[in-house]
Amino acid sequence: MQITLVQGILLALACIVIGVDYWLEAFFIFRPIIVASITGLILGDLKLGLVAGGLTELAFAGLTPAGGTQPPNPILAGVMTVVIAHTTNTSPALAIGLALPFSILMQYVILFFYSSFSMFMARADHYAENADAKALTQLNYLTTAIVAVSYGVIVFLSAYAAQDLLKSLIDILPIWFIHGLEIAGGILPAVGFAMLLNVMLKLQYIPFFIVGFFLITYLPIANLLPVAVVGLGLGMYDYFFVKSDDEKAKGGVQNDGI
Amino acid sequence: MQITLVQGILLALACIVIGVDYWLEAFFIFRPIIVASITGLILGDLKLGLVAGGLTELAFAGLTPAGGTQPPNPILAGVMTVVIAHTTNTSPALAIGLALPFSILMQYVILFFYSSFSMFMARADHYAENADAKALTQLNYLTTAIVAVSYGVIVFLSAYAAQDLLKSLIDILPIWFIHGLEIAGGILPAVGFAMLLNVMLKLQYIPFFIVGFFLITYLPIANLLPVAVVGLGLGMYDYFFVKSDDEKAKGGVQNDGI
Amino acid sequence: MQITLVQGILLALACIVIGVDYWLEAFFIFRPIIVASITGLILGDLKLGLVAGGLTELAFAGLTPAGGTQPPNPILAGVMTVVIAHTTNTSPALAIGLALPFSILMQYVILFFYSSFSMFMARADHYAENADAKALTQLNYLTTAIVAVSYGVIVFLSAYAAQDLLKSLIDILPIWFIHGLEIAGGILPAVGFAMLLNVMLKLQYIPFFIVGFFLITYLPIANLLPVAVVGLGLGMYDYFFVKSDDEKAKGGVQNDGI
Amino acid sequence: MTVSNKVLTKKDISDMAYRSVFLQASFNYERMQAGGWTVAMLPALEKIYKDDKEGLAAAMTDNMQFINTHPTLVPFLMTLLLSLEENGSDRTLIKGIKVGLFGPLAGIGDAIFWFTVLPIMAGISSSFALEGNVLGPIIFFAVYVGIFIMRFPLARAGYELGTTALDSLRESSKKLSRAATILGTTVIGALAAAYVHITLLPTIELNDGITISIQEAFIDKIFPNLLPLAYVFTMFYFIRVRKVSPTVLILVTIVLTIVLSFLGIL
Amino acid sequence: MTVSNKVLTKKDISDMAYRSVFLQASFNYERMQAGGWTVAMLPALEKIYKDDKEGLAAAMTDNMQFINTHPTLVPFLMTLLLSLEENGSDRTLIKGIKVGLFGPLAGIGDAIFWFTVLPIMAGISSSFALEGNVLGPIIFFAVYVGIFIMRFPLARAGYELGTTALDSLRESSKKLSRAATILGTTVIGALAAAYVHITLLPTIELNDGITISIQEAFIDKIFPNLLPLAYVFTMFYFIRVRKVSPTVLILVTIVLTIVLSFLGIL
Amino acid sequence: MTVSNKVLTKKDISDMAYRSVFLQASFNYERMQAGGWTVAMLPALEKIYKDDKEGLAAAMTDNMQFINTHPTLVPFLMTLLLSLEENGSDRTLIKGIKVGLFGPLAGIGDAIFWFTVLPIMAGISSSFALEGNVLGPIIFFAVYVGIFIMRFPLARAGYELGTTALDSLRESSKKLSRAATILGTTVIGALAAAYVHITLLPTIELNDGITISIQEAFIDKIFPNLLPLAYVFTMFYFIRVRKVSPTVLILVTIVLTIVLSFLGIL
Ligand SMILES: OC[C@H]1O[C@H](O)[C@@H](O)[C@@H](O)[C@@H]1O
Ligand SMILES: OC[C@H]1O[C@H](O)[C@@H](O)[C@@H](O)[C@@H]1O
Ligand SMILES: OC[C@H]1O[C@H](O)[C@@H](O)[C@@H](O)[C@@H]1O
Repeated sequence: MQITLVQGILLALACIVIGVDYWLEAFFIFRPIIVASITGLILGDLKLGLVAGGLTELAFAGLTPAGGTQPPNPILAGVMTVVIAHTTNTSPALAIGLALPFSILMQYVILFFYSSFSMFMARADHYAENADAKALTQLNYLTTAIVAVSYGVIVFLSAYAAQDLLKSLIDILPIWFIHGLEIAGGILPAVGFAMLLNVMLKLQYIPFFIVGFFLITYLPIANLLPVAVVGLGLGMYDYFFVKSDDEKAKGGVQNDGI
Repeated sequence: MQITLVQGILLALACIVIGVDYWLEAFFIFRPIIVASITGLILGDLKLGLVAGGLTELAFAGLTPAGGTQPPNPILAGVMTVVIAHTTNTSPALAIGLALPFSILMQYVILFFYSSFSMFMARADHYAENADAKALTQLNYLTTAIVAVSYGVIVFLSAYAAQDLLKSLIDILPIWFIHGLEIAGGILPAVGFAMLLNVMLKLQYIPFFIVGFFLITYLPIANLLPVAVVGLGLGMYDYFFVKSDDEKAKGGVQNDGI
Repeated sequence: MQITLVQGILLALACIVIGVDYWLEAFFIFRPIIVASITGLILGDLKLGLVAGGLTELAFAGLTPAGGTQPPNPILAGVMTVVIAHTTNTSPALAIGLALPFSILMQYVILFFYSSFSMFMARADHYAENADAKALTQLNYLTTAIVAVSYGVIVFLSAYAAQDLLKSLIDILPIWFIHGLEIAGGILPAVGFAMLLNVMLKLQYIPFFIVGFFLITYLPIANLLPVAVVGLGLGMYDYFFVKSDDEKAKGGVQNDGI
Repeated sequence: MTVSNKVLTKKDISDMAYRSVFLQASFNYERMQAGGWTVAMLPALEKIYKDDKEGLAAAMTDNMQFINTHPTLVPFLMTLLLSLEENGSDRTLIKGIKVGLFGPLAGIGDAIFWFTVLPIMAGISSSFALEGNVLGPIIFFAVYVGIFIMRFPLARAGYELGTTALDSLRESSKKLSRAATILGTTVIGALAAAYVHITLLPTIELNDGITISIQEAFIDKIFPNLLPLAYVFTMFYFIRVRKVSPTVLILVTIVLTIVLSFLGIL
Repeated sequence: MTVSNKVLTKKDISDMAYRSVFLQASFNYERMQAGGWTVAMLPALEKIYKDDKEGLAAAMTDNMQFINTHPTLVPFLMTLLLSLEENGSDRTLIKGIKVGLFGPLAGIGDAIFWFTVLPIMAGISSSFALEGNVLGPIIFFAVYVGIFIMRFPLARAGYELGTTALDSLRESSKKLSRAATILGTTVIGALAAAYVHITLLPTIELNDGITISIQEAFIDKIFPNLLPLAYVFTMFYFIRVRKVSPTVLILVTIVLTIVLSFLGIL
Repeated sequence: MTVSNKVLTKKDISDMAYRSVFLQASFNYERMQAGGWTVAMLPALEKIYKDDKEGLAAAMTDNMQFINTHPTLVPFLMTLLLSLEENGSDRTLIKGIKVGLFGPLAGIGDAIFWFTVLPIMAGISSSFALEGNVLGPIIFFAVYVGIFIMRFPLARAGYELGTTALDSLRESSKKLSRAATILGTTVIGALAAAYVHITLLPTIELNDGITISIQEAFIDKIFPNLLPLAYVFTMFYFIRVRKVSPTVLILVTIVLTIVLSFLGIL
């Protein structure tokens, strides 16, 4: 199916709001589960949006911007998975893989902003020295607006303008490629989790990783909430019963009290 | 079926002994599992006594007098569950609910003793100052005898004298009420466990609560013994490996040795 | 089936090598899983060797020479289980029990060496005082050679020379005896594990024993690797988070820092 | 003080195990177990103080002070203090040790016997009794006879420890008490999951005619035993924070259940 | 310094919760959140420093220093510092506290919100969404609205704590941060097992015509979820040790999967 | 002392890994591994002491002292001491370090290799072998070749560590030893449950004609694997407390099993 001009504009407008939400990390409507549902709504196929949202959300599990890193963009992933599935009539599982280039493109745009906005800092310092509150505030509006506009433009181009190109591209994809992409969806979260580990993991926390891994592997636990309860218990135990002394954490060679 | 005068007297006598056992917490024959079985034996229906004892014991799990609190009385619960099921031909599960008023009545009698026996303490002090060993001993016999007699009287009245009244009462109970009572039996232990928690739970022990809860929820464990083994293991670990320093327990802000 | 002279000699030669490996604890080809397989190969029935090796390995689990103790000899157990099953056409499970006397015989031979080789130590001291490197080295070759030769002789006698005797012995064994022996195979490892515990267990490590025991008892874990992962996690936790202070380990009555 | 050393025989110590059963004979909210405690101690005290009436009076007065500890473990404390009395220890020391130890002993005993042994035995013996098997009450009784018999070695242990390991006792009783609390809390967590049964009946009808159970499709998916857990902690909240009497909560629970069952929710 | 005490009203503090949303408005690699942070603080700072332009300039300059912390928790830090500004605390102290706390707060917040809450909510809401149930995104959104609302009590807590418990805060923020890391790591361990799916297809044909699956006969026997675990740690190795960009790893993973699937291995 | 610095080449250190295999060549109850240990060290010692015959004699005499440690880990200790010899360290220091480390190394090695790796490999390889699959012994052998090869990096590590981190080594070897014991004990707990099989055959006939199995109705209900656990600890009791020889226990177990099986109990 085609995406109409109105739908294209609606998607762009929605993504301006959602893009700002991602930029500020406020209400988390930037996660694929929400983005895809909204996209589905706009394209008149909510059910597709929901299913695509669920799949994309899982494939993007662990891909977070924590620590100032930038993962492939969840908004473009959410929008384009639905758009591609809708326009080319492919399964959402496959569409995730095909939406990825857009997601990575937007990731690099944000990374470009992260770098180039540094330029504004000298000016911001200047305003601060002069206690010029208004100018400083406007500077922040400006940066946010730049982000907002770029989301609008890129989403409009990707979802509306590029659709015919996309269709002809997908027509020539062989079956085995499609099947491979679907399987990739189940493996991709590994990268996200490796990123999380990269932020969190020191050697001494491996025991807790093992606990979580075993709970899911060997118990009939249907979701992660019970694991979080156990993790909370372990954290509480650590807080109340275990020494926090820095020497201890490093391996406790020194004796305390000395 | 009717309860004969002889049976009424036997029940009263048995409960005098059992009541003293509860008062002194000696042999734990006051728990419903024993009381109900003995009642069944006296009424000539041991099987009913056993089943009622099992059900009542579970419903009263956690209802303990630890710390000087008084829960609904387990003896009256055990006796009256069997008596009601026997005389009115209702199921034991239902009879537990109907026996509860008697159990609560006796609870208040004991609470009354707990309060009023305080009066004897001035006299006891007096005996102590005069090293009057004999008088002090007799005072303790007296209080125990008061408790014993009241068990005898109340059990006789409840089980023998009130039986016709009870029967006519139960005849007018609607089905939904009965069904509700049966379900209540499965929820009631929650109150007992909340009482246990009230005695034991500080924030820092929640991790261990979680362990016990998860063991039963997710493993095919048929009874609590294996959980107690795990609890023992955790306790031993704490004893041997974890610092007992008071500062630590509070959250360990201070460094030790300073 | 008969064991030919050539096979007997091959077995003896193989066990000279394997015996030295056991004496030096180098490549662990002395474990029944290897010994029995090699024996099977020599007797032309590899499949029997494999199955017997698997069974004997499990029955000998935990029977280790750690700490200088000597368990029933794993080499003779491996060889003779296959030999007996092969020559008398009995099941390997039964043959384990019948091979045990040979295994125990060899155990005592080694124990004899452990004691009698002490005699050489005075001479070794003498060489050391004179810095006579060569003599000391040759002394060690000698002891090793004694061990090697005795393996060769004992295996040849047990496997080749004694086979007719063995056959007639097994012919007269009653069924119930055979069945009992088979069941014993499943209980025997208990002795080995008790030996391991004897080396390792102090009161304070019981919690970890409980963990391992529960993992296998209640979770669908098919082998011990996952348990070792958990044990590793627990060990790491201990290493990184728990005080190693000696006072602590003993039960922590003293306050530290004082 | 005219206190003679070592007047208590082995039999006197065993007798303490019996007499410890008096502990709660005059239980009341002012002194709790003080009356029964003193009566249990009397014969031994009389033997120690013989003709020293003043000494006995002082000892009895001290013993009549507030005390509340665990009955099964109390022989240990009784003979420990007796060994101090026998050695003519200072009254203040004796009092101090009594006051310092009865609390931890109560904690240890309650955690082990009330919160762990009792529910375990309740569970095991009930599962027999519910099948009409008389083994249920028999096993239960046998275990508690065994527990009663523990009073004898405890009495001996207290007497022997008395004069020696006093300092380490306080520290290790604290540690033991924490360990026992850990044991007890673990069991209570299991109790909440094992013995409280709440199942929601309502179902939702989907457009396509399939009905799904709220209990199975939502609650069990997120967290089995969530409702029992929630209810236990609701009750806990009312007891701990709102100071509502458990008896009231029992009645409220029954009424609530009947209403919800009438409405088809439970 | 002409700083007046207690100029901030309750409303000013609530407003901080709203304004904290600016935090990342000019995020960049040089100062990270410094620009948005300062803008969020501005109205309160202006109120505190009123006509003291120099004071305000000094405060603004300090605020423009590098900062990177967790957005949801930031109101706590903002009002904590405001209470110090209001009390005319030494600039060095204020800076020191800011620098000392933003890191631990980031650790705590990331562990709780990014690494624990998000995957849990992703899992629960996806399981609904995959059935076409609109509850999925609705639940997800509702939880995050709830999390946003947490900013208000956090703002209040920071302001109240400000002047009192400063010393204990550093120590306990370290402890909290470790506890949060433990929580997060536990969840990540579960994530690896729950959300990464790798199954080998090849089978081995035995002599007797029976075929056995390598996945079931070998891998699942030794350790279920072994392959997901191994792949997560392979990725981890490339990110941590070889410093490969995650985006490259994503592309490599896709290409590899397609090839292996083409070869009949996956 | 005429000891020259740095005479050992990389090859000398690798050779130690090979020669370490001599360790138990003259094992006996008086000196345990002393003889083989010394022989393994000889070439390196000769190189270090060259013409200093007295020095060599002193070193050899020291080396002939009692030692008992874990063979797989011993190269680490050997080269560590060699690096001290090479640096002309004091003989008392060298002896002290040897005596201080061989025990912990034995503990660590036994826990890891005898108590953890061996039963795991036994389990995995047996499960293949029992199906007649030759992979069983092959995997087993491959792993132990790998373990043997570990001697080389261990030899290198010992030599490099030698001169540097001596103090931290003692402390951390204690900690490592405890961690290894924890690992080992966990595995032994699992072993008891996994490899000991005791099932009671008797059944009870109820009045109504139904027969129930004692194993299923009682033992498995209370605690699965209770009998294996009990038997392991009975054996443990006889070994530890009654000092009965394991060989006797093996024979008793066999006789007992045959009798009980004859009686229809097992
Ligand atoms: O890691 C701290 C912090 O880093 C970045 O600023 C953002 O990704 C935040 O979400 C995160 O909390
Ligand atoms: O809590 C201490 C103590 O309190 C009361 O006296 C009784 O319920 C005892 O059973 C209990 O042990
Ligand atoms: O226990 C230390 C040590 O003792 C003996 O020498 C051998 O059994 C070794 O395998 C073991 O490592």
